[in-house]
Amino acid sequence: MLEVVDLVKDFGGIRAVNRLSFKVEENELLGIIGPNGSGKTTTINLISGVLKPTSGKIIFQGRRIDGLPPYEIARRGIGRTFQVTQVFRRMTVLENMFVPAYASPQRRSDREIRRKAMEILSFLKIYHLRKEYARNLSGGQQKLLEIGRVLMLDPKVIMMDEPFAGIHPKLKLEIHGYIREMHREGRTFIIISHDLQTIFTLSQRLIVLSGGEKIYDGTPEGAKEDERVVEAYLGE
Amino acid sequence: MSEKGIRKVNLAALMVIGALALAVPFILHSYWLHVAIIGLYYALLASSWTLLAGYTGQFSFATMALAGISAYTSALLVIKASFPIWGGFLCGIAAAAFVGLLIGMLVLRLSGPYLALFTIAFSEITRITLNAEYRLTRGDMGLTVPYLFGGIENKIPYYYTILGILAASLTLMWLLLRSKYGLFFRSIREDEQAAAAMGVNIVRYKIMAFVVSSAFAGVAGGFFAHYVGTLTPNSIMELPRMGLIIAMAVIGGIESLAGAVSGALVVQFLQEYLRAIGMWRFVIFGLALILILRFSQNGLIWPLYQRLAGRRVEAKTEPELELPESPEPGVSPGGGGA
Amino acid sequence: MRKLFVVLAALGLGFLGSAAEYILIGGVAPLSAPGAAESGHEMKLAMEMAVAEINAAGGVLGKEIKLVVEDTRGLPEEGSAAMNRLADMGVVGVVGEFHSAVAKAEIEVAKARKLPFIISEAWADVLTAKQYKYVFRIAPANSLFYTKVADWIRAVGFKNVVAIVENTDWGLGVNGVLERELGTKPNIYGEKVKYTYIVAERTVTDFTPQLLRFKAMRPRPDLIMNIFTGTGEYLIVKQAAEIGLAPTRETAMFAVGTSALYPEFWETVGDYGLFVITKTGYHPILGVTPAIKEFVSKFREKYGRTPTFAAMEAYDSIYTLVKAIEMAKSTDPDDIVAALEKVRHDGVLGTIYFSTEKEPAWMYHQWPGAKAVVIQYTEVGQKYTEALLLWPAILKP
Amino acid sequence: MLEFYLAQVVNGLIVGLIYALMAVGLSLIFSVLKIVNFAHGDCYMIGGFFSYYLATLLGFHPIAAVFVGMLGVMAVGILIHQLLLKPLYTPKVERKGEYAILMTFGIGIFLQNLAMALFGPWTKRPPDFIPGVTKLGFLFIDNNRLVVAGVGIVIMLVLLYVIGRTFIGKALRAVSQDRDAAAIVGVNPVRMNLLAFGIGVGLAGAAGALIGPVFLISPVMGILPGVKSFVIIVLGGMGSIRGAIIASILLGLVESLGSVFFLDPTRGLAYKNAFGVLLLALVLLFKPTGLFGEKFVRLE
Repeated sequence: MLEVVDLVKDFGGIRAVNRLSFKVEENELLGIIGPNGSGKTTTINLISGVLKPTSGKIIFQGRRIDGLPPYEIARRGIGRTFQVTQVFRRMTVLENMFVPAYASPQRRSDREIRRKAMEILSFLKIYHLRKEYARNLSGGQQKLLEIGRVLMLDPKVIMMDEPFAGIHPKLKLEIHGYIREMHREGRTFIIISHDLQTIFTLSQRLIVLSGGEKIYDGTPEGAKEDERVVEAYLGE
Repeated sequence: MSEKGIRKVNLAALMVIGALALAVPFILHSYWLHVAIIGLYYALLASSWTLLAGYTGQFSFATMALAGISAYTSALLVIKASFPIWGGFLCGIAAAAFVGLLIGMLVLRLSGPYLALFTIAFSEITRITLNAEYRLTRGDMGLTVPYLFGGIENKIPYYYTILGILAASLTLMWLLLRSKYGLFFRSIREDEQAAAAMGVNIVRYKIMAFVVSSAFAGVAGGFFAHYVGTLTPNSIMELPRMGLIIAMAVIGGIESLAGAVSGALVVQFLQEYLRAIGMWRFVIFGLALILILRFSQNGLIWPLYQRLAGRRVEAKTEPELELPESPEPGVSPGGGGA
Repeated sequence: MRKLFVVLAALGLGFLGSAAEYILIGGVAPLSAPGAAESGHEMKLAMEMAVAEINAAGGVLGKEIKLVVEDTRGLPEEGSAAMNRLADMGVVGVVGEFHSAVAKAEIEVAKARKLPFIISEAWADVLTAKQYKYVFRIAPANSLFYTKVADWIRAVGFKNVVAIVENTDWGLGVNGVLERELGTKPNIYGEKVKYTYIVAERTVTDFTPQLLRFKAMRPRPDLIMNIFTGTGEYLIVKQAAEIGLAPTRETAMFAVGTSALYPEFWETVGDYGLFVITKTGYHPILGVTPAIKEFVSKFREKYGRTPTFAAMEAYDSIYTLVKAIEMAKSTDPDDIVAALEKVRHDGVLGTIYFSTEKEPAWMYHQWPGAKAVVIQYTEVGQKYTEALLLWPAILKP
Repeated sequence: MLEFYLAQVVNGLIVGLIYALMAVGLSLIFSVLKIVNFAHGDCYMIGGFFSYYLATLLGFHPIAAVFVGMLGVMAVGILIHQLLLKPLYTPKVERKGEYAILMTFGIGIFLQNLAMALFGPWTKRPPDFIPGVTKLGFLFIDNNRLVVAGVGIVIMLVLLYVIGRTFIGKALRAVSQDRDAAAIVGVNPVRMNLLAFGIGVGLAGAAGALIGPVFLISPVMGILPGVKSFVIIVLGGMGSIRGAIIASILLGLVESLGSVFFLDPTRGLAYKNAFGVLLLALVLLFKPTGLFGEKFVRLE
């Protein structure tokens, strides 16, 4: 479904991502881990179009998407969340939800959009906050709103950058549950995390990056025994 | 108070203000009518600036320069090419919108202080050029422009014209801002990166905001040219005048059209009313600007009204995107994903 | 809200209620930036002095005169607003103004609101050339005055004249007259006068590059016309002297702006002001009328500075207007205009009267009696009234 | 003709030095606080008035007045920072970028109008540093300009020494590169902001005070130099002090020579003030990192 081929990204003289290749199949739940500076967030930024790759290809549903602007990639069905929550602070929860829906090239009636927003907000249990300004929400609620907003895009692939960082354990569990559920509904996930424990239990497949290169690609269980992975983490 | 109640209060207030506005020529005479006309002209400029700065987050200092471009385009076409005034007026608006388009395209990569610096530079270049090319523009000697209604003996037609223009412009801006485009503008203001990640074509909508705002600045400029009758570059586009417009919008409330309009009218009337204290009134406005920014970043007049009207300030600084909750087929103005 | 408007309006028209007890006269002048506030203030002082004197002598038509001077800031729309404000207050006539662009907007209001308006110190030909019924002018028209300055330039025999011109109504107007006059007529030796000019923003503070260019010109210019007022005028004098360009044996410096007559001139340019040439509309050598002597000493006593041409014009404007009111025995604008067309007032500057000739166009309602005097400072700190007279020319109607 | 060009170059260099004093202050503020001080031109103006009144009313020696005036402007800067800019670094202020632009712009409006109301619109001339003209061969240079250049160079050298060699300089640079990291190693970023802002506007004040006898002072004297120092810091790369100095000299030369070599010489001077802003617009569009490729710093 999504394929990355020989992806390279240089910042000045520093190579952040080096000849990275991997494939994501439909309805997969892929985790990407790696020590600080291993190129995880850069990879997500490259796929979502925030950064342009120095070389290499990104193919989504049979078409190259590298070089497309971020909004175009979003419209094609790749949604993302950010490491530091980026909600539209001075807009209400509902308005946050409407932005992706109205930006989408699909024609949907206002009624449909509204119903869908309501559904998603109920699903995430923040329906009661729908008229609040996003900036008045707690950090955890903002995180949930961000997830809800991505869902409004109706994306085929959802990329999440550190969804579990710095949140209450209870909420962590909650988000964990939501991801599972959305995955069951057939969505594809790419999740970056520092939180090894959560990602090991959540993901079906794990990619480990170190120094911008892929050093492991396989089951989560296998990663724990892989020498290079252990070395990368211990060597830090 | 319920939302419906609020809407009633707002509607009532709007009707009272509308009735008052229509009655002004019967209450005020010549000079104060002139003050009112200029106040409405500033209100249009302040709201066009708010559309760009307050809603879309693009802090441009070029509003007055664009008004000036429109004013000079219209005036010169009427004088040198014998266009009818309405023809010059429309061309002026088109010119402002076109220059707005160019600026919008040029400044895509610039944000925050860079955009402010670029637009200051643009304004200065425009002003200096209009002064330097005095053979065409007559620079500071003043370009004599035909009046909209032949003369200025009777100011009432001018008053109703600018009132009508302002009402129409505000309605258009309001419709735009409460449609999906307004949603996109605000999402760009809040977080460009996130807006792009949500599928918003930020390039297109940023440019659109520049074009729309410039066009309205152009409307104001065109009216001004054919109202004052004598144009000089300094009387439209010197930097302190841009500062006045910004002060008006900030004092009124930078994030709403109503705030910008009320700020413009209040400051304009105070400016006339406090004439006796001379330069000190500008010192007071400067101080007010600083204090309001420091202690009430969302402005003074509009939030105050909102508090009086009984709704929480937070919930009203933005026009809400109202969509029908019932299954009846409703259309949101201008929206609908088309 | 409605109440508020009424209150505002009432306060704005505060003077109106008492119009019956005195006669209200309006003044317009630039009192703050970006206008030429120095001159504006001087005019205001002179107007106030005239009104105080007239009132002390019993006023006019048995009533006291009240003067309201409005700030026009050098901006046309402010001028037009000020005129309207004055009309609303119920003034019977208006005097003053310094900037031609502003006066141009003001005469439209004078025409629209039927306000007799005596322009004191705005020189553009167009102001009277429009031949509006209610508009009169004491200040000389540019063509009237600078033709005479051009005569002097030709009479001395200058050949290479360069000018630095401020891009304002006044600067460009002066430049236009000089270009026309010097371009079409030869100098005293029958040679063609080469006139070149450079236009600049009033905000420019460093003229050195252009002045250096003049210095490098071959043949070197023999006269620099410094067509600036205020800061710019002083800076050009200063910087031209600093680089050894003018005033020197090869090149003379003519500071055209009125600011060269102010005491600030010497405070600012110091020694560099020596041998600078300038012009004025008044010089004692032309005959110190008692009126002038009296005016100058009264003004000095009251305000501590020597009045210039602008002050005298403003002062005479008030007196002329009042005299016309007296003649008309009415404050009706049309009666006042009729009286102004016939008035002869022995003022500070001479006998003020207004031409009704329509050819040349700017002569209509123009006082044709203005004198153009070219003077040169021969001592540092010299008062302009003591400067050396270079070119007396008494203009005949 | 050579003499002519040389004279132009010398003039451009001196004017450039004056610009440099101002622009370096603006650049320092930007590099540490990450804001553009839109009131910079007005700080320059109050520097001019402070030293004018110190010299004329209190009888200070003109050069002493410059330094005392500079301290006065620093005090004003400290006041502005503590009352109006410090909240920028607390969560109390939302939309920091917007706040910084509008606030500094508002301060500028306030100061300019205050000066107009207090001092009147008149142009004033502070006393000469050293009256007269120095003749160097065929070159004529006003002594005041020589003093401006000399004092300007001294101030600049002291500044470069402080920033390059002292602990305070290191702390300032640390904050400008990474606030959080600097805080971790024990530098108080807010205090560094205060210091940078004080020094920055102080430099503008010194420039205004120095320029008094050369270009005269008035309440609106700051508008153009303000715009020009924006031009310079963009040319030199936002936040780069070295870049600001080079760009200042460059702008001085461009203006000096540009108004002479303009296509239509009768209008060269009319466009003089446009050259700089035109350069600014072009650089922002085509090389927003500035001519010397320093890092592009984003606000927030």
